[in-house]
Amino acid sequence: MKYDTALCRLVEKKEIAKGFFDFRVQNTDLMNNALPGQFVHILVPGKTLRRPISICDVENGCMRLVFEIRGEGTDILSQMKVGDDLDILGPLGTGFKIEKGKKYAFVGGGIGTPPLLYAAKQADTAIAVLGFRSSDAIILKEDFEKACSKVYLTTDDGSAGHHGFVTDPLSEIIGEVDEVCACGPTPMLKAIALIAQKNAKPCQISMEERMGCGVGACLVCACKTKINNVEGYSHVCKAGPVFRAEEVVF
Amino acid sequence: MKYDTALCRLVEKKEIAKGFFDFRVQNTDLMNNALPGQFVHILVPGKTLRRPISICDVENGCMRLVFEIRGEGTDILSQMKVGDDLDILGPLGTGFKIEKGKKYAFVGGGIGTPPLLYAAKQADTAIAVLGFRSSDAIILKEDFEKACSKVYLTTDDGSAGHHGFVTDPLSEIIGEVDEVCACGPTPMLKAIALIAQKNAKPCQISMEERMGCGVGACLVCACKTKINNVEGYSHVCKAGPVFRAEEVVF
Amino acid sequence: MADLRVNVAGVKFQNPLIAASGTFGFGEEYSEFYPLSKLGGISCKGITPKKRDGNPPPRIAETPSGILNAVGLQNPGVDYFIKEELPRLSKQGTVIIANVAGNTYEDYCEMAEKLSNSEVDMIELNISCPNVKAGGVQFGTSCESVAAITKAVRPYCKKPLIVKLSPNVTDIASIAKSAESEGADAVSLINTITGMRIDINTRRPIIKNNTGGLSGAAIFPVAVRMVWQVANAVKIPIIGMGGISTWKDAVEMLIAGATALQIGTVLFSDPYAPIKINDGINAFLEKNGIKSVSELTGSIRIWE
Amino acid sequence: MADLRVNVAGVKFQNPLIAASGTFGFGEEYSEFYPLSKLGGISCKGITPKKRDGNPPPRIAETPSGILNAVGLQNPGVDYFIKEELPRLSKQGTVIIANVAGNTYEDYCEMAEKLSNSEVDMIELNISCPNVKAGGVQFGTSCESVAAITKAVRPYCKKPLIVKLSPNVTDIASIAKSAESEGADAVSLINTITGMRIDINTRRPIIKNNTGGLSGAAIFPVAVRMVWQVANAVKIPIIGMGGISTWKDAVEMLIAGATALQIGTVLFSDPYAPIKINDGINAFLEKNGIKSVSELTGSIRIWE
Ligand SMILES: Cc1cc2nc3c(=O)[nH]c(=O)nc-3n(C[C@H](O)[C@H](O)[C@H](O)COP(=O)(O)OP(=O)(O)OC[C@H]3O[C@@H](n4cnc5c(N)ncnc54)[C@H](O)[C@@H]3O)c2cc1C
Ligand SMILES: Cc1cc2nc3c(=O)[nH]c(=O)nc-3n(C[C@H](O)[C@H](O)[C@H](O)COP(=O)(O)OP(=O)(O)OC[C@H]3O[C@@H](n4cnc5c(N)ncnc54)[C@H](O)[C@@H]3O)c2cc1C
Ligand SMILES: Cc1cc2nc3c(=O)[nH]c(=O)nc-3n(C[C@H](O)[C@H](O)[C@H](O)COP(=O)(O)O)c2cc1C
Ligand SMILES: Cc1cc2nc3c(=O)[nH]c(=O)nc-3n(C[C@H](O)[C@H](O)[C@H](O)COP(=O)(O)O)c2cc1C
Ligand code: FES
Ligand code: FES
Repeated sequence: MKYDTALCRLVEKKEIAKGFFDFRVQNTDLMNNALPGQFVHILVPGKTLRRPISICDVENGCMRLVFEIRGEGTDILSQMKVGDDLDILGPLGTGFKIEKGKKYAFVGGGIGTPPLLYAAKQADTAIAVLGFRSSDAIILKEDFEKACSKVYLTTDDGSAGHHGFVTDPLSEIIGEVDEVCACGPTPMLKAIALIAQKNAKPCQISMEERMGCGVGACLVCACKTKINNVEGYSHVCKAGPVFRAEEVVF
Repeated sequence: MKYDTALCRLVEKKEIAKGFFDFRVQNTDLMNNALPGQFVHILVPGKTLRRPISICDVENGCMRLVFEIRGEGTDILSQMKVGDDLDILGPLGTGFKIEKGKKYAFVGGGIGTPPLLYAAKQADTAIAVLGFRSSDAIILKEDFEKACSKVYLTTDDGSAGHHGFVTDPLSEIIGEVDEVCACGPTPMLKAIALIAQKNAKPCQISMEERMGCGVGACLVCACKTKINNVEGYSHVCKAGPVFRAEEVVF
Repeated sequence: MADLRVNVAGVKFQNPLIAASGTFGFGEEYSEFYPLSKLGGISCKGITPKKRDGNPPPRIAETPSGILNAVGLQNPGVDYFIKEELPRLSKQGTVIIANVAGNTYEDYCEMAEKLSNSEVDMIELNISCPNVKAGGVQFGTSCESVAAITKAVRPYCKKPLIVKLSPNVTDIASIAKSAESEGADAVSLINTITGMRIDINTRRPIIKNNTGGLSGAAIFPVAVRMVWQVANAVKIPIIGMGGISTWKDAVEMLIAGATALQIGTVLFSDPYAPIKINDGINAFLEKNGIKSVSELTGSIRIWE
Repeated sequence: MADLRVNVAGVKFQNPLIAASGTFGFGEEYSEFYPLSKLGGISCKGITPKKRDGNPPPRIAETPSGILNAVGLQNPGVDYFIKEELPRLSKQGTVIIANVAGNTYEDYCEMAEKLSNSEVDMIELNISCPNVKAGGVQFGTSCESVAAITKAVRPYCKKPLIVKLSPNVTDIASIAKSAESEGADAVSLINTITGMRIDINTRRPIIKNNTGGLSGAAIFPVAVRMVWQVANAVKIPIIGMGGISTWKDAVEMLIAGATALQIGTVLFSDPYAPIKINDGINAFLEKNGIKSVSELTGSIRIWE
């Protein structure tokens, strides 16, 4: 099976920054297929819709999910206890294509950084550019430092790393890399796509949209795209979440 | 205040027969006012309506609530853990009037027995007649034995005590008592009311009806009554749950 | 502290939270929890010209995020209300709305006349009660009948007149317009949506009336949509209700177009809901530097 | 094992559980979970004469026990459906229902004609889609328009014809009668109830279409009531839907008057819901010594 539902035991839980949680869940069957940039769809008790969360990493027999409390669903999720079972549907979607021998820049903004970690670990050469609101919202820095040859850090308020946006370091290093992979807020993705385009580098970006089924059947997770010169809506849950930057109509 | 909402800590929980739970919750403010035959209205997580449960006893600084799993709400309630807080509204309603110097028969059927315990403990002289489906559904027998001078036990299937209904022992002892207090399924209450009437003994019965507010405002918990010769609907949550038997129109 | 006062058809409410008709009785039971002056107002249990016993039980059933009810307008009658309940109620320091329901035009007119000479602050025409056989919702489901009943009552009604609309209709905006055109001072919406639950073991409807009215959080998105549609259609103020459970819901309903709000079903799970919702609205206003709650009304920015 | 087979307008379903239109696409994605032959049938995503892109996102929002959606009939068009999807679908061993929506009478007639010459087993007229500007629900909200569209399509439709009804109406029973009188072989109900949610911070509707259709458990009691009302009004079979989430809900809907069922929103939380619901119905029938699921249909015992 490509994907399925399964109960996954929550075996480790950490609050890695205020409001940011790092879950490790166990289920070998689901994980064995997981590719970087794919996501899982988590049933939240009391909610009609599942919540999409990216696969941050697969490591030591555990799948790692890192999320921020954004509303009721993620709030309930954050209250789950070690030993509880999460009803997970996955792995879903089309992730990052990481090719052998290439040098990648992984550019992440805030809660957009988690899906890049598993991808960075699979790249032969990886540089990370991570941007956060401020020093107290920094997540996964050490993990990226292990997976990448270099990590650039920026904060919007200058409280850590470079004062400014991820686009600043990216512009400097773009010449060195073969391809860019990015995830974060839409305006950031748009800016990154532009830099990549100007420098004639391929760029993959991970998009977000509200979801229903998560598997491509209900057509609610539409994202405007232009593929082979045809404008239309593609589905973030199946054709995405990762698209080639030039395919996305911002 | 007559009643209020409060968080009550669940301090002890036992399954006293299959599907029957015995909860002890702590909240001195609510309990201090509680009278026998009154009930509390419990918020069940995820449910719109509270669930009415009789006050079974007030003892050692705890309120005792004994209930059976009957549907989704009581099922969720039965999964609460010691240390959890229950959102309780109470004490509510009009309970049993227990007068000094009188001899009472407390007649309970199945899950109708709990509200009689606290009342029996307040009576100067008490005899209990308790009826259950079968031996494995017997609850509170020891408690009534402590509170009453005599306990008659019946089961529908004869697997314990007298084989038959509570009306059999009641008919035998009705001559000895001054008054009857009863709680249980409606057909049973009807039969008991008839016996009491024939023997010219006053009889108080505790009625059940689906509830909304629990305090007398919404008028959903209607029970047909004839009071001062006027037929109409009285409210189980405020005028009841305990009515004088002759007031209830079965 | 932001300014929570609102004005509906010239009547001043100290805050937008009104207890919904039928869920709050005549206020006595809830005054055990807090002084009724904490509320913007109370829409009293629906009254009829004469005492009514209401429907046989069961009158309530639970549904996902909601309830069905079919009380059937049990009430002591308009004269009893004016004589026995109103004197106490009108001293509570909150706006008192009489909610009236009848079988005939004359019923409505008679009550409007009597109440116009009483201490009530406003009169709410309940032409949308789905749980009684004659009258009730029948008056509320076509533009013609709504116009006719509003027109009939208007001359007898010296108090600000609210027409309470049924959601069980194809086009609630046109119905609201009909009420407005015949002189309603405000509309309130929504009443309950007709629903049914069946006990699968007995195959009997759970509610003895067979059907009941759905209220509670389940209907909130329908209520928001209808308030928005009506706000686009009429100039008179709207009292919005239907499933409001949190302060966020309250803010959402105001943004959709409501000037004041009623809350009902949420009281059953939390009697303190009106207090908490008012506190929440106030905090939201303060956080966003909004001076008065009335600035929220109709401030929706629709997508073109 | 009880007999779960049902017959709707001469079409045999191996069990009463049909995937609801728009929630199951053309079945491909869910065939990853189980063979589609486990289903009684599939009502395919609504199709139009030409390819449609649908509405801009966001297209979905959550509500208490429900969701709002406004996909806006994104689909590849009827020809693509017949050529590219149907050959695979018709080999799955389950009943295939084509769900069609148009802007004009001609649209509906053209599709009915094309599909009549295809492998589909039934055609479901979607005259109740609330999320498109022209056509859609407009055809479904008055007796006259429902009669007219049914009458127009009937001569072109050689397959059993299902008319899918909108709940956004005052009197759904009369509308069902209109469809029946012009030759509908079955009715299906309910489509979604129009609703709205607003982001209180941006004051924008969450759904880009401003309003969306409410589905899921929240609407279940309304759906049961409407199925019951329609069952009292027509003789043709009813496909009941709207918020069915558990086998108990399914049994309840059958008792209310449905011959077969569609389930949609519940699939989003549990893709295996149809299997579990069928198992639950079977266990219920066995426990109660009922031989066939069709004995449940309309077996409600109303209170007089
Ligand atoms: C493919 C994908 C991968 C994601 N990966 C991560 C991740 O690894 N870590 C993380 O913290 N967040 C991630 N998100 C965002 C996350 O799904 C939302 O923050 C979450 O759904 C919010 O739910 P809520 O109930 O807390 O918020 P609410 O606002 O209460 O949610 C209401 C509804 O809107 C949906 N919704 C709200 N915000 C978003 C959003 N940004 N994207 C999609 N749906 C949304 C919810 O799923 C729900 O259906 C991802 C989103 C997508 C689409
Ligand atoms: C005054 C009073 C005192 C009670 N005391 C006790 C007690 O001490 N122990 C005990 O086990 N049970 C008691 N009951 C019955 C108990 O309230 C119901 O068993 C319980 O509400 C069922 O809820 P549920 O969600 O499990 O069932 P569901 O059937 O899923 O409930 C659906 C709805 O119906 C209501 N309902 C269902 N059955 C009853 C019923 N018999 N009476 C009232 N409402 C009902 C529920 O409260 C809920 O609103 C009492 C009832 C009343 C009215
Ligand atoms: C138990 C109950 C009784 C009601 N009685 C009346 C009534 O007498 N008159 C009336 O206009 N509305 C009545 N309603 C409808 C409410 O006033 C309100 O319109 C509806 O419940 C929706 O709001 P809510 O979801 O906040 O409860 C009643 C509702 C309930 C739940
Ligand atoms: C995402 C989504 C898309 C839908 N698309 C269609 C459609 O194309 N045609 C149609 O007739 N109904 C459509 N519907 C309505 C469903 O078929 C069904 O009538 C409704 O959702 C109620 O059932 P439920 O509560 O089980 O989902 C759609 C519903 C959803 C949730
Ligand atoms: S969420 Fe259903 S198609 Fe993407
Ligand atoms: S439950 Fe509201 S009056 Fe009794």
